[in-house]
Amino acid sequence: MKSDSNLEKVLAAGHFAVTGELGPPRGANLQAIKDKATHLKGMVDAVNVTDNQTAVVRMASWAVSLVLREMGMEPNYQMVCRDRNRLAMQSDILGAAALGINTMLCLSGDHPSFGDHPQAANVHDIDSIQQIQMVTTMRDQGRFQGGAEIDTPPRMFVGAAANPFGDPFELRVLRLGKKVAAGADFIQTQCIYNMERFAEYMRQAVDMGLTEKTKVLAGVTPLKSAGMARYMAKKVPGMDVPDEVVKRIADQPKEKQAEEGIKLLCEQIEQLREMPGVAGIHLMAIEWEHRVPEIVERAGLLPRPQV
Amino acid sequence: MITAERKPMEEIFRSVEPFGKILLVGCNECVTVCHAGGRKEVAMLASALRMGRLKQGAPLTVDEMTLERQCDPEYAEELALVVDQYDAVCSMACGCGVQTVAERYQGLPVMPMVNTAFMGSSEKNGVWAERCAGCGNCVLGMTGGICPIARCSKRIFNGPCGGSSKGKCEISPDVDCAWQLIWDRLKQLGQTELYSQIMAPKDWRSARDGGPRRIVREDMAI
Amino acid sequence: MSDFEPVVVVFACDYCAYTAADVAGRMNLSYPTGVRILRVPCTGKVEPLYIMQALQKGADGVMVAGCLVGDCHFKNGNLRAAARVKRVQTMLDDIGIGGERVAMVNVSAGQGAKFAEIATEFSKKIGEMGPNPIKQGAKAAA
Amino acid sequence: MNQENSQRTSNSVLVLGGGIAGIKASYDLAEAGRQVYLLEKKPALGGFLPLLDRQFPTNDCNICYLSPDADKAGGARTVQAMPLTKLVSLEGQAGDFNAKVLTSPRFINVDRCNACGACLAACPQGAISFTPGLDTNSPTCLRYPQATPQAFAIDMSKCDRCGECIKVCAPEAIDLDQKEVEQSLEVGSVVLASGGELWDPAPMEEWYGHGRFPDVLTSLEFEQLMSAAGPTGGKFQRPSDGRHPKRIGWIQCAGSRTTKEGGNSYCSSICCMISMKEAIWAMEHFEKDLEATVFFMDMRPMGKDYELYYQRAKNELGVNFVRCRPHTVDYKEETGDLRMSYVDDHGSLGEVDLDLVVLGVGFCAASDAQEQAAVLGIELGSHHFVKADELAPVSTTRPGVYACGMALGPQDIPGSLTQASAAGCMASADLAAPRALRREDDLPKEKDFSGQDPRIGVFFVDWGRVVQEVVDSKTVEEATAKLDGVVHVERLELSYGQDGLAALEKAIGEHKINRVVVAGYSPRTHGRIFAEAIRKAGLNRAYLEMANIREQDALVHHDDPKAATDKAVTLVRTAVAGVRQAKPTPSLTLPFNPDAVVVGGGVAGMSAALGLAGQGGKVYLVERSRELGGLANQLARTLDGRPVAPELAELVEKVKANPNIEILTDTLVVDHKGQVGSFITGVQTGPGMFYRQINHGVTILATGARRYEPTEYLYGQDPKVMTQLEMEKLLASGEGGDALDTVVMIQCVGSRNDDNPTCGRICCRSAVKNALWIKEQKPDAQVFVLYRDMRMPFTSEDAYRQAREEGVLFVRYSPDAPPRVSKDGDTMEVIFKDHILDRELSVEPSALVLSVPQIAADEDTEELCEIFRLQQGPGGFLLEDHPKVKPVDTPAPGVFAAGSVLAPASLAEARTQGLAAAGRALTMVSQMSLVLDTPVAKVNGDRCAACLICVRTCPYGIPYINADGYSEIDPAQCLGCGVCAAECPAQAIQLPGYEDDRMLSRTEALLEGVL
Repeated sequence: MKSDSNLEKVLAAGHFAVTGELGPPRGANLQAIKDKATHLKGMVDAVNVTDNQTAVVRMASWAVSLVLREMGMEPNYQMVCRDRNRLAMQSDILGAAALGINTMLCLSGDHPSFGDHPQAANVHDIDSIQQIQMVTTMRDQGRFQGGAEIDTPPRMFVGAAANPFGDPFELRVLRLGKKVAAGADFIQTQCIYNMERFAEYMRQAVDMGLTEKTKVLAGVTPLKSAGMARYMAKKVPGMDVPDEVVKRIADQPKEKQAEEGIKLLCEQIEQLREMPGVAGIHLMAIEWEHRVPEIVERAGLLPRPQV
Repeated sequence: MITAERKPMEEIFRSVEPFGKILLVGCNECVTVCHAGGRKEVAMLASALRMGRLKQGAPLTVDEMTLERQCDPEYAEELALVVDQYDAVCSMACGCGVQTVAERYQGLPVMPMVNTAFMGSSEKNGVWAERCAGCGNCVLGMTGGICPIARCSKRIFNGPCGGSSKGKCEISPDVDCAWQLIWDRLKQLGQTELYSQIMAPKDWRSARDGGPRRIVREDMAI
Repeated sequence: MSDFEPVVVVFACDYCAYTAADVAGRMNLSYPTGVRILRVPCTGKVEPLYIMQALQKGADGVMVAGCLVGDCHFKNGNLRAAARVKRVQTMLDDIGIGGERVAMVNVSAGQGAKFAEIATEFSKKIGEMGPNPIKQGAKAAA
Repeated sequence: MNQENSQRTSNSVLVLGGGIAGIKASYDLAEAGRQVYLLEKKPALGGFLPLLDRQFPTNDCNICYLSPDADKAGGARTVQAMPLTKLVSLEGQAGDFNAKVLTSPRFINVDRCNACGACLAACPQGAISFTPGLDTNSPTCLRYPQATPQAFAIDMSKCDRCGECIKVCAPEAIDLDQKEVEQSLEVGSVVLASGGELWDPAPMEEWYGHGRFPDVLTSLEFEQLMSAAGPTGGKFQRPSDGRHPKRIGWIQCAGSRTTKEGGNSYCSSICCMISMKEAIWAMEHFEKDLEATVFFMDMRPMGKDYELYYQRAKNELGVNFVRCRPHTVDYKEETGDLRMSYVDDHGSLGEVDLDLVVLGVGFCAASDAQEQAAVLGIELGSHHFVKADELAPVSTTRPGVYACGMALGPQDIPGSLTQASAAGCMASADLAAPRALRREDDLPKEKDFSGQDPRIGVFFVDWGRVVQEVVDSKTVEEATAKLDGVVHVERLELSYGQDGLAALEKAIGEHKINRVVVAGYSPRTHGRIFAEAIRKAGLNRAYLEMANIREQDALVHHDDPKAATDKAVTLVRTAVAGVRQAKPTPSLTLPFNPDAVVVGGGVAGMSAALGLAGQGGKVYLVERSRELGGLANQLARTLDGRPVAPELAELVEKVKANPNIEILTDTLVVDHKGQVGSFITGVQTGPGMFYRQINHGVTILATGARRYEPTEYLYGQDPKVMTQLEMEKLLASGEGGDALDTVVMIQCVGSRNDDNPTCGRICCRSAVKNALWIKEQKPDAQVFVLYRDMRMPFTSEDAYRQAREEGVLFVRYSPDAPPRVSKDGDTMEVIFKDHILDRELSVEPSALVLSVPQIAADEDTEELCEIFRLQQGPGGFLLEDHPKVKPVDTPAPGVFAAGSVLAPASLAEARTQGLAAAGRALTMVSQMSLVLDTPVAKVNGDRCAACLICVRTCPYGIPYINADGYSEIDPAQCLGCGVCAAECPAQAIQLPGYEDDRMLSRTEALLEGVL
């Protein structure tokens, strides 16, 4: 084992992993975190804690991760390259590791122009692939990025994100390969609605032997309404929502659309479990944490394994 | 070339408010080429200043002059004969020119009239775009001749990020995704193998992060 | 303001607008006497500076008059002129003179009546806007 | 060149007709140093063009292209425009004619009339109104705003001599007692360009209702309805009730292609394009949702790339096209609609309600054509048009008399202009060798005023009553005298007649004047005259500035004399301020090599070479193959059945025998450099490909096209399948035999499709020609022609009718269901759909003939374009300078083009274009030197930042960064628009006359006292 990560253990034991997601509050409100987290407890193997998501200031992801840790859950500590240079990144990683955070996710981060501080300097000292390399070097070789030795290296289970539908499409698997080569232990993907295209992506990844070196968790998000489906289809860059998916939700009366969304999601999970190379799912139920137990239950993913 | 844009008129009026007579100085190099501070722009701004101040009932005398290159002290020297007559020098050169003039005429306020923008090239008449960040360590040979630092919004060395959509950057559909361009060019060059190598973290010392930079040619600087 | 007679400088291109102004004369039409025409080979020759200088020297309004869109004798000089007029308008707004004191208009060589009509309308509009504000300032300063 | 004439001593040409063709011929000839008498029956030059609002394909208003020509033709020293004048007799022979001409009284003195329009307003008949367009014949009439000469005329038949006009005429120009004047002119040749007439729909009122229903208009009337200068002032209203039309129908072939009484049997060739243009213009500018429908039998967009215009109208712009035979137009009282009935493609009756009906009327010969022919002693051909033939397309039956434009048959503008240049070229050949034209020779040397202070003379011209009534001359003159630099103020009482100009010249000398302001007329109309006058007095032409106190002051401010007087002072002050800073524009003199290179030895190239030979220098005729003749070598006969070979051989012989032509066969052009007047062209010649350079002044490109090699319909796989050319060869051999039993011809093979969207233009005529020939050889042969539109212009329509009468079956197919050809063993079967029977027919042909187009010789033309820096247009053909007004010029000065390198061309077209290109080239080669004195942009190299902005913004791509690293603008090419100067961020470019400091001075003077 590279770390004490629960996620690493679940995956190593060959279970179909389930991860969830929690967005930190825009304030110093501890209770809000705990309320949200309660819904996820026992339902998922690890919970992603976002880092100033969409470039909007929120409570530090390491702090929220620590709260989850104390609640007996496994946080997946997200860190973006946008806000910190390599000094800050490494010191935060050391602190997080020392306080029992075992799993982290390396990301580029959304551009500040999307967020609430578009005036902010855009750091990007290193990029996400260099970040993966930096953390795995710290862990495996006990060295900082600058070359100096580390007294007690951080034992992190290191993940990375992948968008199977971004452009150019032909680079998507190649870039996944670069992340794997950089040392990513697991991959969480962007939300998937176009199952056919994702299957093609996975087929290529399997052919290249990438799934032997890393574990791919397929990202899924329930569609709460036809409006949300349309928004995702049209407005979110790099998102592929096929017309028939939008139609399927939109064809339902308004009050039944959410139910249809969950039904669709369960069918997707069913397919993903059968898909070669898929090691689990990453369930992003944004502002719908309270429905997670129901979804996980209906998808037949309970109980979560104790390893 | 270095590109620049004239400052907003409101800011310009504020900056010349204390003065009654100014020398407006253009530069016949980059800012001429990018239509920000050549003879014609000097004449335009001079006219606008005269009119604006006359309207306020506080006439401003504006004399015009354009130097060959404001960032060379010898050219800046050309102002020496006349500069005493003025309350201030207003420069339409880039930041380099403004500083060269300010350095030479220590006792006189030297006000910038343009915002220096970036190093770029002209895409077509009237359109300039950033091309170089002056990072001090060129990687264009690895990236198909397209700079990931100057042209990727996140200056990613191993791109594209997940925000690349239909060849455009996530920040705006008007901005090309640099990594799409790099990839297209690498394919054209038959150099896709360059992409599979992970590019190492950049040593930013050669850029501004290493402190102000100078180039000294010992053989010339005698 | 009723006794205010605005002075409008017209930069008129040789091929169309200047000829249209001649035709207006030959048709015995009339427009305000404050309309004063300067001839240019093409409105593509009208520099933003010319417009600024006219206003700086006291014109209350400036009209750049070229050929109909698509009919410029020199291909697209009138389109360039229109774009420059926009730029000058922005600058005039910025310095408090008012961008609306400048206009780009298009007439063909035979449209004498249209020229007279445009010149009259524009002059009327400037009349309603009042004198070039630098005149007031110049008085105050003097 | 048609006859060996020893009496080539005359330098004068008589041109009959002041429409565009006549103007073009005159202007070309004048530029080539010839004296021209330009006769026009009407009071002003112009013809039809000024009545058209817009011209396709650019849908531009091209009047500004014409009016400078008309202006120049009217004003050039060597063109004497003679309005209201007709030819009475023509004696003598080519090279030595005596022409008697009769000028009718205008009753208005042109030298005095200033076209103010006062007479028009005063004429009490009430019928007098100046509505350009629909009403072109009011008693006093200026036919269009930019008319040349700029003077009214009085129609005595409508005048009752009340004298009101005399009272109001300030310049005292009206003279009701003017008499007609007869003159005798010695000329060497005659160009007949007297035009045609619009067909009058009156005889067919019964069907079309024109004349009965006010909302049935002819195409020209509709054009005027849309014109901003027209009767409705550009408002889109139908005549009867002012209703805004939403449904307009164009009826094609109104009075054309008909054997009905009162109609014409031929095709008028240009009406399809006129209607389409009108429909598009109406949709784009008046009514987006206009239901525009064109009712037609065959659409015949016949000119270069017109097919593309048609496709765009149909597929992109939504013009409806209904193939039918229009029947009658009726009026429905209750709705006010016009109801049009027609018989459609399937033979059934259709009806449609419309707001407005436009008749696509044709053109016919002038009503006095026979009378004129008798005077000229020439024969007329069919339908009273001038008789000409395939290989002598602009010659008449009388040597020395040539024809062009609608006198020869309905023509579009480029066709007319091409013929005009060709006729000009032919007419010139009957004259004495052109004498070198050096306009500066007879002028005194320009005085050098450098270092001298301005001494400005201000001349008030024609303080006529119109001006004097408004402007107080004394005030203006006194104020002027006080201006800085003004040394002399004088009143020139006599208009701009010769006496006035002499006084001006005298004053310049006496008062040592070095700058001149002329106050009075517009520089637009009189600038050139006064510029020449001061030049005669030894001043550079740039030392003149005009104050327009007539059109832009007195005439528009007649109700406010005080303000008008003040404004006159201001305008003169402004002109003085401007002229004070005037700098001389040096005229640039470039030596001109009169030799020419003609590339391509086909009909077009040979025609061009012959046109030039003997009129300039030497002609080098470069042909890549071993033989002259080009594509015409493959033709056996013409549509009217005459053999081609003998006439072609005669042409080749003439070329070979001409001592001024050097023929270079087996020769390729490999490089080309220099500029007009001093080109150097490199060729490789002979079997050894020996390289040599030719120095010459002009170039004509006539490299031709190639034939499309079909891949369709089993061509090359079955000997029964052949092209029209191969059929022609078979017919010529007389050994057609059984192959002629059942012949099926398929049109539009390799054209009007996705790969080649252009129309082959001449393949329909080839098919009809061969069909008739087959019937001639074997009257019982069955001949089917499967076509999409039969495009048979002018009298070829008669051949088409003849073919139908002789039993040739024409069956239309639509491109989505083309004929199918299959083969089983030796049996071949063609299956096609008959639209009228509405069923499929099957024929077993003994020969299957494919009508394939001439297509651009793609690689060759591409290479040619690269060498000569020219562009290719749609389909790969060479792009001309302007498709409408410069059809044989290219954008490169001194380089002309002719024949099928421009577009598929018939023999007559190739011959005409070759001569036209020669005619255009003659305007240059007759000059020993090229003198340029128009203001052109000048670069100050010290200031230039080499920013490329001028390079990018010049509309003609003329500036470049030279070896010294700054912008350079070739004065021989610059047209002086000033865009580069306006854009130059370093103020390094100045346009003489409009320099920054001069513009500022004018602005200051114009606004003096305002602030």
